[in-house]
Amino acid sequence: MDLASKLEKLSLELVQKQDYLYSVTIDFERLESLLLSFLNEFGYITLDSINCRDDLEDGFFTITYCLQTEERDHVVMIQTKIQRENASLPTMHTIWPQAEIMEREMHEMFGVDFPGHPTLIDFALEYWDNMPPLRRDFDTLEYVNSMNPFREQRNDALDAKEEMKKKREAKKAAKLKAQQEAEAKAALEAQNNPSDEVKNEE
Amino acid sequence: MESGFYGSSLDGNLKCKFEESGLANTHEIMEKAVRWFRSRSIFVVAYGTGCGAIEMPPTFTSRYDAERMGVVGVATPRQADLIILSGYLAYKTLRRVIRTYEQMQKPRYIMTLGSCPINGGMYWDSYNTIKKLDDYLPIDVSVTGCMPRPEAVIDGFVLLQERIRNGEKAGWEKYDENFEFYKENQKRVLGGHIDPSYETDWYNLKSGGKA
Amino acid sequence: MKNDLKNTIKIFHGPQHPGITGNMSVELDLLGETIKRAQTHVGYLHRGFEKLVERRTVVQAFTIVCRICVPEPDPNEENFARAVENLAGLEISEKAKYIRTMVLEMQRLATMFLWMGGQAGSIGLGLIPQWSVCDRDYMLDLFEELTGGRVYHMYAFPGGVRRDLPEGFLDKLSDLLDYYEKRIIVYNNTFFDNVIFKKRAIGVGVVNRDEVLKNGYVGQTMRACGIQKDVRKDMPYLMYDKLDFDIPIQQDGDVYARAIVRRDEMLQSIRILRQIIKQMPKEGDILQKIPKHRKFKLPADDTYVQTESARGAMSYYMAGDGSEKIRRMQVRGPSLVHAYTLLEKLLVDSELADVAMTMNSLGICPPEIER
Amino acid sequence: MIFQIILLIMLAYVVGFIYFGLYRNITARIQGRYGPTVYQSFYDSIKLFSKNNTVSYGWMFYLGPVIMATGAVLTLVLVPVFSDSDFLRSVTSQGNLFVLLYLMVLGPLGNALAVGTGGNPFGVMGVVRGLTRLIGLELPFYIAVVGLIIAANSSDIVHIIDVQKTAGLNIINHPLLFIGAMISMVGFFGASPFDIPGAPQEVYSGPRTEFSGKFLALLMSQGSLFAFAKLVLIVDLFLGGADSLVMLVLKTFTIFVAIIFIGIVYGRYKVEQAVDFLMKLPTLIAVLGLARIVWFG
Amino acid sequence: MNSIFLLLNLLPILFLYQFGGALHVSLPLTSEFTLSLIQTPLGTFFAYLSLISFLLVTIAQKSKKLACNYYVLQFLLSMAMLAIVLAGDFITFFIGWEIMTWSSYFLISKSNSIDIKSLQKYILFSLASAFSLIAGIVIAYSFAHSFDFSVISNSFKDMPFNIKVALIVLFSLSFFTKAGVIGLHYWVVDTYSKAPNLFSSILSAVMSKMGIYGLFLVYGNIVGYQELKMMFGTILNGTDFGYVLAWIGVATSIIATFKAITQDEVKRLLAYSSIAQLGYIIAVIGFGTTYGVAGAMYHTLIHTIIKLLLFINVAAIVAQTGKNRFSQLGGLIYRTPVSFVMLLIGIIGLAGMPPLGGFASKFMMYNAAIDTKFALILIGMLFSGAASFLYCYKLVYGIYLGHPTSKNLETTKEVPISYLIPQIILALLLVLAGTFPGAFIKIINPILVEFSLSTIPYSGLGVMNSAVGSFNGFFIMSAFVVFFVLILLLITRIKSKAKNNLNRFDISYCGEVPTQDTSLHFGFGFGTDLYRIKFVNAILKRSSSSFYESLATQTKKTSELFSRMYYGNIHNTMIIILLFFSTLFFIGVN
Repeated sequence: MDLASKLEKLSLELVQKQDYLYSVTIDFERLESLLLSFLNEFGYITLDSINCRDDLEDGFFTITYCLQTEERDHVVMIQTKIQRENASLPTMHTIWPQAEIMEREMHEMFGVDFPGHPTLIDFALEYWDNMPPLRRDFDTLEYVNSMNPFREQRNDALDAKEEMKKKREAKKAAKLKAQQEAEAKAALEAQNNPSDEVKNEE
Repeated sequence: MESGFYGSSLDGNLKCKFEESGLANTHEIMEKAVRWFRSRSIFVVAYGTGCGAIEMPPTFTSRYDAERMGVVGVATPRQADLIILSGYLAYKTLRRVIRTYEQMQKPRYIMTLGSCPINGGMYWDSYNTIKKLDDYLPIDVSVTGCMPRPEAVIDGFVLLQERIRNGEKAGWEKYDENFEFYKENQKRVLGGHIDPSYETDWYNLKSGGKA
Repeated sequence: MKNDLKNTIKIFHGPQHPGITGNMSVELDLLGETIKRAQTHVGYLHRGFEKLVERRTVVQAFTIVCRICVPEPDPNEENFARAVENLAGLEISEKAKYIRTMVLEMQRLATMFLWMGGQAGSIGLGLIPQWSVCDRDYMLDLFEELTGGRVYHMYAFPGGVRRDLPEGFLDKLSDLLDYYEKRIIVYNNTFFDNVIFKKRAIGVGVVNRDEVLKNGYVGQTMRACGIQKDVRKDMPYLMYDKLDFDIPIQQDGDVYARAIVRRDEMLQSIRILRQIIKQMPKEGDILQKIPKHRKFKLPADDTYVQTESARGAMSYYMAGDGSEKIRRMQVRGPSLVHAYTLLEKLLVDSELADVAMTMNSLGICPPEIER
Repeated sequence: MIFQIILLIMLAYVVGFIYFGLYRNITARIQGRYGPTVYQSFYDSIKLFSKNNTVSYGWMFYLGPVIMATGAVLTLVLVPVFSDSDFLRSVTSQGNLFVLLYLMVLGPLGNALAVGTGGNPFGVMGVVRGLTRLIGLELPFYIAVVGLIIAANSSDIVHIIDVQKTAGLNIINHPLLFIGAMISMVGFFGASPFDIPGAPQEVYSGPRTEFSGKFLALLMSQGSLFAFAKLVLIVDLFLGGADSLVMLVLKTFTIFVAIIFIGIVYGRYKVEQAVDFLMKLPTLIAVLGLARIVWFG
Repeated sequence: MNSIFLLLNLLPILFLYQFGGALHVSLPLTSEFTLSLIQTPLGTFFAYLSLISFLLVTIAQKSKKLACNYYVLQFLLSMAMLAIVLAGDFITFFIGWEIMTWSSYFLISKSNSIDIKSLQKYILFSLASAFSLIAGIVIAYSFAHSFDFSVISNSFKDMPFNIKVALIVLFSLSFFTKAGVIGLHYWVVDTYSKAPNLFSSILSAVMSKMGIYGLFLVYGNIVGYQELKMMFGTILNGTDFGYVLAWIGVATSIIATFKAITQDEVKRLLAYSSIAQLGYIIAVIGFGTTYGVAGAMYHTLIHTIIKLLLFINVAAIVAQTGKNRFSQLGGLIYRTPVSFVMLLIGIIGLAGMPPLGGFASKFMMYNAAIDTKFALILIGMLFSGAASFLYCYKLVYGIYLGHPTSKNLETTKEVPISYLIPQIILALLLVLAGTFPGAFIKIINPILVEFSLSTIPYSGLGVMNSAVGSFNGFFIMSAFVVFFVLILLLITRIKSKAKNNLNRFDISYCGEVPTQDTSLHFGFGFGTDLYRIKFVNAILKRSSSSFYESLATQTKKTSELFSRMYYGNIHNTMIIILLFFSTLFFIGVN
């Protein structure tokens, strides 16, 4: 891959993840310049998607730009890390028009700010006043319980966990009982036909 | 010209009992006949709200053909009797569905597909879908299946037709009777943003009248 | 920009509209019947799918993956399965690969028939939707036999497929393909060569070629502009590198060209399915054993998979974090870019009568945009 | 005379709705399905009549469908249904062909006022499309009608029928005029290439967007009266009128089936394409027929 | 002030009525010049037409505070028209014509929205028509040695052929400019739309009819239809001259109709529509058959009534709301219901719908075309009639239906009563003309006798019969009313709780909700899609203004050329001119 050699010059290391998938991790400052160089020099003209992964424990978002060349025979993922609190990314919509809608979605779902983005209006949620939903510290179950109550259980409703426990005990008990019966039967047979065993032994 | 040219303006008690409807205010046989005609021709509004909308084309086209029952799709809520809520309802969709439902003319019915409108179904823990449609809109017929087969949907139509023919109490009467209950729930879950959000007394809420 | 909207009226090609396939709305500013500005609105079907996946293990997520895109569930299942296999390093058997390829191509044919119904319905030709949806139904019967479900199959499980072929399935499939070959000739005469469809479709919704690759337009929109690119050929997965088929293209990039590209692709799918029926291995295990779903741990790694759906390249970004739950999964369907960047530009200065037809020919499927 | 009028309206109502029911059945059978019963239109109209509440935007909205129904009934009354018997002869002798031509447009224009008060932009766009399409539709039809008037040298329909008794049916003597008239008849019936005003996929059911309940029922039943009146007009002008009820039903149904089969196979034009098409070929055919009558006597 | 002039207008009507058609006054100026006023049936018809419309307009002007000289000029104008119409010889005719031009020029210049350019256009074209008129008169005098109509008409037969053609062309040109035929309509639209609101109703309804009167005078009395037939021969069974004239009229009406649909200003639409309706009259006037003349005459009457009604209605709305564009008006139906009903009756007449008078006049014209077998002319008329439905609906939708586009439209009150009285009278006239078309036959027969054409058989007040068929207006109107009431009763008997007067935003809008600032009024977008039809696009692209602008620049250049010749002293320029004319004279002599 001549791309690997080119990246050597920029002291970046190209990792091959799958047979058509390569990834490059860089730090945030050089992101925009690298994207432009990918577009102009290396011929990766198609921006396929901008993905964001929320690593709550380490306190940063991993942003992945997936680029493809004109032949579309492999995908290069450019990954970078930005800190979670008031994260902001350079907007790419002047270069790739489709980046506008991808950035609008990421703004609404993760709260990532894109200075200079024309339409940071709501993408899928209407009148949403809570924190951006796809961040990991937003607990969707607790939000759902507060917003609209579930249908009250049917009066003959059963709780799944107890039922499982009961079934396990019932199976264990049944196995136990079966063993005891087997022993009892065996013991019974042993009594009423001691002669057979003796016959077998002779 | 403020008061209506024909027909009285809304009197307080709008309990739309069956007797005050159209031709049916003569007597018993006439009422039964009108119920029979009503059951024989149902207009469904063209609104695929959820993922069950994929089963609507097969139901209304040549293989399963709901038109045999007299069930036809129409474009606008004004002309429709039945709205099919096919699957889960996001908050944004719920606003439009309430608007469409209230623009339909009585008697109007709601048919829901799958278990998502009943108890949240597969998206029980999603932050953007409602969990129990009964609080917001009265449901007449629920069809089981995720997504129900065209035969199940047509079975739903047949059940609805039977109910209309027997003259059972329909959803729209429930909606009129406890209108406040429904409006409160809607206001709570939609964060007060019920269309129309501007100041006109759209549904005569202030004057206690009904839709 | 503001002054040319001076005398326009605003209407919605809205969520409740017979001309919309699915549940989205396009806000139009009209001068007479010429569109001066179009804005797409989605979110009517948003169920926060990616949030749900984060709370579910692989097997639990598998059941709701196929409900992302309603007219065409199988590419989602295939993407999900392949992404999990990439992460967990599973290797699936030869027979499972053949079965998965067969299911993908069968679903592709069914979606093409549904598209044809929508396209003919948008110009008022009531006859074709009735026929094409009925033909699609015959394919759904085969799916029901194979996977147990008509629309949502939940069949391509990470590590293989969940059920083996019922015997006599392949002969039924080849009979259906013969029937389809005859039907496509009928559709040719009544729909593709229909005078009115030609007059309505030629020269409408023209996508200019040089921005196709840059803006990431995929599928028939790309191939109708003369760019011969297809994920099945460029980044072959499953058995596509062993099957020979070609990628039909057209040159002038309007609604009619996209329709002709779709018709040729149907013929190609039939050709692929015929080869699969011949080469399908008789025996071989179809599902690899994977540990219990509570203990099936995904490594802290991420991957990016692409599949060619009937409307274009659909790609999944998936990341695990060592626990049994999926850390992150992002879906990028073809409709996201088609509905926003392409549609809003295409509709300006076009007519209100062309909105339904253009949207259907771009293959826009609303649940895929906002999941 | 009053009793005959009521009888005619009932006949038109029943026959019109049965034709519409047959239309839905024939299209269903072509599409490979069973389709509703033949009496489905009756069920639909009675259900709509018996709706509990309707919505109206003031008195003009209320009067719109009424004007449209009046136009339909007036057209029906002025068309001589039976050629030789003096059924309603005293009425039909008052009006003549020009009155009918303009009555056919009076109803839709009256309804357009109600659509305007409704205030729905889709409704107005449907009306504008209907009127623009009318420019194209009227051309071949008027040429055919004018040709027949000049040929029979009288604009009274009964006279035209008598002329056909002696000189042979107009469909044989003036085939070109018949083709022109039939093409625009497809448009007047709203069959497929020209069903532009109420296109659901484009204009959200056009002029009928705001009508509900009993107004919609009134529009549907006046539609059946109007269709019957137009069919009888075509039969009178080109097929020499019908002397008995059986002949009337037979002839009108053949015309109706011809229109159905034209409509089934085609999609829908845009308005300007429809007017362009109508101004070129059908008008040329009709003008040739007209020139033959005017110049060669 | 207004009431005084109201009485003044009443006087001439009583004066004329008292004479009963036998007025004959002659005023000898010099030995051979006598000014004479004769009351011919044609003249009385047009006299009553103009006087009654002046009366109605003065009633309408009651609520406007107008200066005294405005009324004086208006009265002067009506007197001038009276002089034209009752003129017995060309001198009084020309005096009346000049006074009419000047008084109307001053009246137009009073409007606040007029600009110099359109005023110039008006006066230039009027002067051009006056010059061609005077040229015709001089030529006629040089042959007939008298200005009297009767003398000229019997000496007309033995004039040389090319002189006859010249006379007819000159007179027709002058009257065409007044009526606004397609080539010469350049001034019509600007003046009608920029004139003071109520005065433009007189302009369109009455002054253009003076052109029509002139055409009738020339073709009917002076030249005579038989003479026209002999001169130019006949085609099918109408005159050649009539065939050419008919094509001009049809072209005028088709082009003006499509131009009218795309106008956004209300009065420009009405201006184009009056050009179109006059196109009808001009098409039918040259047929030279009884039904041709009757159709033209009846349509003149109907057109005057309709245009007065529409212009007064629009003037009232513009006065009330201050807006005159469709994109700014809308939604006034329930705030000004009476004027809505009046406009509705007006457009039903304009479109030519059966129960009202508009249809009777169109019926007469269509029969005239069938009678003379001019089939293609008839198709042209029917085509432009079908296209006129569009601008009729635009007129009613743009102002009254739809949604109010500007804020103050929601609070406008009903139009003052002084505007409504003339409208109600005119609407009643229109309805009567529709129900009793036969009454008009009685009016027209004496005129036909005067033109020595066969009269129309009169059979009953309600029946209008013509060459190829007849229809009973009274029966159709009564049938319409009866059926209307029956169906209305049927509908109201079906008692279903109608929720009336819905909020104007409660429309089915694809699930979304329109708010205060969503624009829903389709007023501006009405004619914007017509350009997509190739035939209509060809019409809308071409406009006559480019031709006249180039003409204006040419004349400016040539005049500059001449002015450059004049430099320094006057003498040598005089010599040059003298030389020029002398050479001309020599050439001319031999």
